[in-house]
Amino acid sequence: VTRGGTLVYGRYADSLFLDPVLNDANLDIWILTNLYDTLLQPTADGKGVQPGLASRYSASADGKTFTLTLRPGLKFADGSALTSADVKWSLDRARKPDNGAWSSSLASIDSITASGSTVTLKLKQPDPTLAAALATFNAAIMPQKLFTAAAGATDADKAKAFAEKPIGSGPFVLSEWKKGSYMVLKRNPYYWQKGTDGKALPYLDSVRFEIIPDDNTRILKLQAGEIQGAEFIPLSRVSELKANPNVNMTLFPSTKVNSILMNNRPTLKSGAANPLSDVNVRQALNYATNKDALIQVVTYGTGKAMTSYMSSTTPLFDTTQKGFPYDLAKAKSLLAKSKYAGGFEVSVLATSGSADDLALLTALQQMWAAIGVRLKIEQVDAATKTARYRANDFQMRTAAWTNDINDPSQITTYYAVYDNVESVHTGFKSAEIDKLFAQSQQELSRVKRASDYRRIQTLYANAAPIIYLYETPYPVALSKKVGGFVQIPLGNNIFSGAWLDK
Amino acid sequence: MSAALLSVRDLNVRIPTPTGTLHAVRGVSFDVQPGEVLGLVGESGSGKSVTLRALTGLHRPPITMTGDVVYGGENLLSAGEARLRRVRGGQIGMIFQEPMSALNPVLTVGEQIVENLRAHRGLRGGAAQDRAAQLLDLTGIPSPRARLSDYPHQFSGGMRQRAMIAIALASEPKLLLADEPTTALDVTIQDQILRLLLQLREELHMGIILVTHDLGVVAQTCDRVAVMYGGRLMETAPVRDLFAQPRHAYTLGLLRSLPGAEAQRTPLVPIPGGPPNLRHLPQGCAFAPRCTYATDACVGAEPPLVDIAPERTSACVHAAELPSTRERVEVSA
Amino acid sequence: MTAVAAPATAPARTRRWPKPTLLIGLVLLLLLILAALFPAALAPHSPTDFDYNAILQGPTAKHPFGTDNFGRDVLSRVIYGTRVDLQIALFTTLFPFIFGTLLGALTGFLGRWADALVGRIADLVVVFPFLVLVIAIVAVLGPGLTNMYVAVSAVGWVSYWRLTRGQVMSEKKAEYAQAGRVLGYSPARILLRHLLPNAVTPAIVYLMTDMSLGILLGASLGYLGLGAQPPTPEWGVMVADGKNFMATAWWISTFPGLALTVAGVTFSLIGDGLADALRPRS
Amino acid sequence: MSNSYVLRRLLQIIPTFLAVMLLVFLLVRLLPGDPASAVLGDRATAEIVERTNRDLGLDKPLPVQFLIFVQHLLRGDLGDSISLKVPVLRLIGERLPITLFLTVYAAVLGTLLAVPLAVLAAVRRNTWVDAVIRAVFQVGLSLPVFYVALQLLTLLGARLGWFPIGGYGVTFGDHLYHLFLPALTLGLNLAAVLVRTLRASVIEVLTAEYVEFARAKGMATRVIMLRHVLRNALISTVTLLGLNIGALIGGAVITETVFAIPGVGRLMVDAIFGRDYPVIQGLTLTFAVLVSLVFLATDLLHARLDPRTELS
Amino acid sequence: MTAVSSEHSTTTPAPQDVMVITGLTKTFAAPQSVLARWRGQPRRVVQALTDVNLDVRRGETLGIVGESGCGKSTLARTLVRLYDADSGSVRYGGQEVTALRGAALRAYNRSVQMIFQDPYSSLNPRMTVEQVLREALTVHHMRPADQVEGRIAELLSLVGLPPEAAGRLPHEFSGGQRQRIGIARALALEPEVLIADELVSALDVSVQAQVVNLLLELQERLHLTVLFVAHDLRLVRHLSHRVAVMYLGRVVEVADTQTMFQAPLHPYTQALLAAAPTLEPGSRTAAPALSGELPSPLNVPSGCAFRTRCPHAFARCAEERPALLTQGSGTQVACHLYDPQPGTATP
Ligand SMILES: Nc1ncnc2c1ncn2[C@@H]1O[C@H](COP(=O)(O)OP(=O)(O)OP(=O)(O)O)[C@@H](O)[C@H]1O
Ligand SMILES: Nc1ncnc2c1ncn2[C@@H]1O[C@H](COP(=O)(O)OP(=O)(O)OP(=O)(O)O)[C@@H](O)[C@H]1O
Ligand SMILES: [Mg+2]
Ligand SMILES: [Mg+2]
Repeated sequence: VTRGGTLVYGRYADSLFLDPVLNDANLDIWILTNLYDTLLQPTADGKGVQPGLASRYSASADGKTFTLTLRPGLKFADGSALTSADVKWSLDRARKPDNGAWSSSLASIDSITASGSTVTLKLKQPDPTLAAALATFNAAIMPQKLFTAAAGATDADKAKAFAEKPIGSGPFVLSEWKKGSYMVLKRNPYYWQKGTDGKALPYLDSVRFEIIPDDNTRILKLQAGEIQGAEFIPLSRVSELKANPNVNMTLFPSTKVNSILMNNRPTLKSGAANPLSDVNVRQALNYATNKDALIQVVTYGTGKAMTSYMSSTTPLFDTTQKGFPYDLAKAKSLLAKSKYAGGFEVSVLATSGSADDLALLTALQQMWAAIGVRLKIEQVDAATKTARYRANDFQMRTAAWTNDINDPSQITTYYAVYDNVESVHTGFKSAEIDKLFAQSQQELSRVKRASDYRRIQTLYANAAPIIYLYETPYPVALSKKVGGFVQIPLGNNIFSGAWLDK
Repeated sequence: MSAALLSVRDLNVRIPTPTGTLHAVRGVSFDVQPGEVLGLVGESGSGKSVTLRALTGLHRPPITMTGDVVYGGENLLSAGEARLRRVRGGQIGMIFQEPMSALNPVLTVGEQIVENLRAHRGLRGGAAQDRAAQLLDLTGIPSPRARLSDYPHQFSGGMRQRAMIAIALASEPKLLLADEPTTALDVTIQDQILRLLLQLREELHMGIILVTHDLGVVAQTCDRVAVMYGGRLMETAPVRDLFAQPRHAYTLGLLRSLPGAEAQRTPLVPIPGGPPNLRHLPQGCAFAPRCTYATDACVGAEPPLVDIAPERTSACVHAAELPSTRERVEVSA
Repeated sequence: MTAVAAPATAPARTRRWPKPTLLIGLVLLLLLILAALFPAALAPHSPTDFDYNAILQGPTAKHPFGTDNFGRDVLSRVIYGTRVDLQIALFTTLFPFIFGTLLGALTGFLGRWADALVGRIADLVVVFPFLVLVIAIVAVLGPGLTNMYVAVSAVGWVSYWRLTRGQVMSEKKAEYAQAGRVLGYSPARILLRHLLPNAVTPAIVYLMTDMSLGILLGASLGYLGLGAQPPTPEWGVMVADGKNFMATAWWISTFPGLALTVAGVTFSLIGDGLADALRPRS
Repeated sequence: MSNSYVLRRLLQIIPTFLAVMLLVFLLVRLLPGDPASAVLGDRATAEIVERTNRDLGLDKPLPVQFLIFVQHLLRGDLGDSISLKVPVLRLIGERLPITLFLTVYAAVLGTLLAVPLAVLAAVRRNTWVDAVIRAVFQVGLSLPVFYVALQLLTLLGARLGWFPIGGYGVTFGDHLYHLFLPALTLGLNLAAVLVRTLRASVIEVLTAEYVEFARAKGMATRVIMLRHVLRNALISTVTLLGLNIGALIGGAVITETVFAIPGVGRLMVDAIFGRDYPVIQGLTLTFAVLVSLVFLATDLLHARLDPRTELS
Repeated sequence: MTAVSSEHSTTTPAPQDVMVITGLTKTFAAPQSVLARWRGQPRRVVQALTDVNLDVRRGETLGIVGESGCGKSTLARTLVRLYDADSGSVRYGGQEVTALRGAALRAYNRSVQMIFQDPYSSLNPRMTVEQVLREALTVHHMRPADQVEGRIAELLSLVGLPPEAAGRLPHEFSGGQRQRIGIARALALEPEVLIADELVSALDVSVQAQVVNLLLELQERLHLTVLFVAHDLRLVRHLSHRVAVMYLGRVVEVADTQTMFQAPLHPYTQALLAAAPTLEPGSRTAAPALSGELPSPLNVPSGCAFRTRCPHAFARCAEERPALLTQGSGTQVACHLYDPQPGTATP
């Protein structure tokens, strides 16, 4: 490895709000871990959890007490000590129910005590997801003193002030930020983790994010050597860039699943009867969907067919799931069983301006025409789409999901469990899944939990509340000089181990 | 007449247009003596302005000019552009009919005079300003120095015309070409401007070609007259002779068509028909189709402009048979 | 040496034939209209059918303009796009032209408060960022061509209003308009029968420019995802979709780009020609 | 006269400003979706969305919201961006200069390009020179901006490496260098429009009698072209330029996106898509004032160039 | 010498008067800045017509002359109601013209027609001669539909245009022919009074004579009353029975043509006649007829408007506006020189 240097990385959009607890979007989440470290960390493959600020952690036999031990001599980026008091304060802030959108991941914590380097969490009930939750961005440890010293009367005001110039314990610290234009992260000299050369990470002196919204421009800039990395390469350009000798086109495995959500309710918001309420119809559509072709056309061969509602990179993903192989005959016979043997018209909400949505839906139009289903594409802007989604005012919509936490529970509460968001607003409800899920949330045995999840995945597939499409990777183009950069399946960009050859 | 200031011989101007070439000036020849005011009269479209512009070679391609325009022993039509530029404005000044459109609306009157002084007199700065004010004063504009910084639109019509004359006179030209300088003006102002021109002619001993279609102006102002019709000269004569005894049927018709001493509210004697179409000129004399005296002799070859008396030329076959203007009272009574 | 050959001397007829520019423009327009009316007769393939075996193929005999990322025939899409783009050209300008011209004629004729009022509204429209309005309207009504027309119409009338108003104001000073009043003609007759026909020329000429602008706006909105909806083949959106393939499959965006240019040139030629042909002779 | 005119025009902006204020206030609230949903995305639950909207004061009745908005505005406070969580005024202060720089740069490039070519085309009218100039600009005018931008970027930026790809630099010199391609993109478009009118007015002026008079005065061709022809021909172009600069300020979105320039155009689009009410309102008002000022400046310039204008 | 103030003489119209104009005043507002209005500065006005008194007699040709901008056209246009007068009265056949509206106004316009100056802009360039005439005939239902065709032909021959002219557009005619079309259009309504504003000013002399002859002939045949506005004194002298001279919005002298040209009273009329070039070569007088220029109508001199250029001006001229008074010769003149009041210096 080589130490030093500045890595310039092209992002398609800038972060909005660099507070681990109060942020709203992946734009923040995916780079937060470079600024704020967590007690535990996700492993690079995204499947497990490894020590972070805490060098050790253990759960009691009844699973109701969780104990962590902090590394000695931890410091924040300004050189001040990181203490267990900071940990308690940070976790208390993160789990406060009306603080941000993510507090539920820490909902099982009843109380926190800190003494010396030990932090003890008392739980309301056993929680198999806690370790993963503590490795998630919202559980990042912040400097209590600096935060409370920030300008502003309320926590929200202080957060705004602090997030302008945040100090954390991550490998980097924000040194300059011109919103919408660029952001410079400097090496945190107090970072605890060591590199392969035995000296403290990170290797880089700094990382500079340039905001380049246009895909072509991002790629041109990389090719011209003005930047060394570019995220969100259009999948259509992947093969071209793979062939480029100066570019290291990398497809990082992700937890991203792309599907089409269907409204499962008998009538639509408009009062019209909804063919999609018939499970035969939903299955028929799934069988009529040629995933391989879609993967070719939409993802240019980079994708992988979905066989479960969760990605194959998610823990407890059931490898025996078959999904819906392309089978036109079966689709036709299923449709024949319904009231809509002759076909019907169905409308789908797409995000306007999304080339991928368009590619996907135009292809689906063709495929479903084979069973007499006429797909009407309704493009709306993202905000409208979200609003209509939330109001259950849609028949179908495109959707993608990435996990924020290394556990199947998050996607399951959204996709399969009715109570949270009506199963991603499909209106799908299965008493059995709800029961299995509740049980699995307190199940400490991994084997038992896995079997609960297998059953959930099977039940879900049978009901087919969504169209199973494909999983896609994170396409990142890097200069050949860049090494050690990873984007983990959760999406986080990890620059701590990245280096730049001279 | 070797002492002629300007001598024009067989001037032809051809204007190509999408519908065919327009032979707008056809073989025009005349002389201007120093200090003489030559009137050029004729109906609208007869080629007066085109002739005048050709004298300093102002027409640009694709318009072509042929013939000789001899000034100071040199044929201007074959002179180079640089030489012409020195003659134009320097030796031969020019003023136009519409002072409002001939003055650049966005430059002050002073700037437009100084521009000329710089190009032809090499005057700059204060000296140029002084001279410019002097010129405005000469043309009778009150408080000239203050008026230098006015724009043309701030002047009245008469003052604009004076300003234009001042510009043309800036370099004290030997010859002034005036294209209907008073047509747009009221009679009282016209009177003032014409007096000004005559006075300047005296002072600067300048020759003037005065284009007009007002025969009254001709009678009052000119020494000699050239009558144009259909791109040709019809007749030239000293002004008194012309009004006393026109020697071309067209001139006669023109004079007769004017209301004059005859009884009030009696019909006038118009020239029948309208001006000729220069694209389709009739055979022979261009005026023949409208002429009451026309005979077969008129429609053959085009009659040339010939000397018919000392200082008089005419292109009329019937020059000798025409009645005098005095007879017209009896004719119409 | 004269740069242009003099045209053969034609007999002087008062009837004026359209200049070659107008003729070429009209011929091109005719071709475009034919393509718009009978795309099926001209296009070798369906504009929407995928061919997974012929994705991103360069121009060949079978696909003279190549294929796109779905294996659709670019030539066929360009031909079918004619209908959509001519429709855009027409519908983005039709209402502004009619409304703006009539309103301009009316307020130019009436003057006073009516003119002042519309003038204020026009000011408002002009200082209001166009894009905000378009995006807002499209967001409220949903994207798609129809709503784009609504948005453009809300703004586009101002140019026509201004042009026609100015023209009517100067025309109404002309003596023939005054004569109409003295002859006891009704104001409506003077306005509609005398002033409007003489005042509408600049608006008609601008209409041609505006049509190209309309198509371009469609393309820009397509870039932002607010224009024509798939699988509708529309040139601007095709260019936008093809931009990711410019390095590897230039034909996807180049041919629709060419079509845009041809349309632009057509309208421009007609505009220039009309400006000349509609000028009253004197 | 001229001073009172300026004052009056400035006063006239006020009612326009008020109307724009009300219009944009209502318009943003007509947009489907709410800021909270837009900012929080699909994942947020109903309670969180409701809570956020309450925090933003969006649960209050519209007239109350409007009053609060106006109150804040009178204090010079445009509110905080909902998604970026910084004061709108600061955002505008940061980004507007970039857009203005780009706009002025484009106008300068466009004019520098248009004027000589238009004059050339007019002088050589109906020759092949004229035809080529007109044809080239016509093609430029027929192609979408993003296409022209990408082509310039690919050719002059990536292929030839003459100009950087995107960004806008730090120093003034940097700006000139970095913003050359985007300014050229916009400038080409502008030039295409200008060439058309300027060519026509040069042709018209060339046949004006005062040009003939200048020739009769024996002025040199250069003097005639510059002092008499161009100056008069530009008068009609100035108004057009003003109108177009107004449009440019609001229309730089696509250029800013392609060239990764953090200007207000991009901000505006993001704000609309993100239902960031305060940003949309603040920007719209800023645009309205700016465009009004540009129009005023245009009229004043027009009056300077043409002494005949009566400002009233 | 019975000097009767015109105000009194016109209250009871003489039987031969078709039109009696009393105290007609018309102003135009000059542009003014808002600030000036706030400051309460008076609006600047162009004084186009000031207290004009004139009567037009049946069957006569009344010439109206004066320098450019003196209000000739404004008077003509106010008479046909193209402009609304500020004050004063125009009586026509017992009707108050300035108060007419709607159908009554249209009926009035039918009997009082106007012909315009500019042969180029006075015809709609997009309408054929036939359309122009047909429109005038049908709008006013001058003839039943089946006779319109015949009437058009009649009108064309009346003004000396060939029948085939009907289908042509204005640009296919010469200036003189266009003026004939304008005349035909006015005659279509069979008016009693014809107001000709600079009818032949734009035409060449040889063509002028043709149109003048036409006018004379039509007047004879149709018993028209003609208001002939012009600045060509020779033409006015030839055509008019009486002449009115205007200066800066006022009528300064009205007289029989003979009287006017032989014995002009008003100093302005005298100057005007002297300045007009005669056809006698070398007859130019030594001194200019008039020096200085017309004052701005925005800023009309007090008292007598002409006093700033008048060689005879004296104190009273600046103080008091001279009234139009009838002199013994029958000439009406507005000049203190002819007003027998104490303290008057006679010329
Ligand atoms: N640039 C031109 N192109 C085409 N025809 C022209 C041009 N200049 C003049 N002509 C034509 O040449 C003829 C003579 O024009 P010219 O201007 O010399 O007439 P004129 O005697 O000065 O008339 P006026 O009294 O109206 O000024 C006219 O028929 C006119 O239409
Ligand atoms: N519509 C108008 N608005 C403002 N001022 C006007 C208008 N019409 C005429 N005037 C002004 O009124 C005065 C009289 O004008 P008018 O046209 O009646 O003069 P005129 O005697 O007909 O002159 P000319 O001989 O030039 O036709 C002039 O100063 C003129 O500028
Ligand atoms: Mg002429
Ligand atoms: Mg007049």
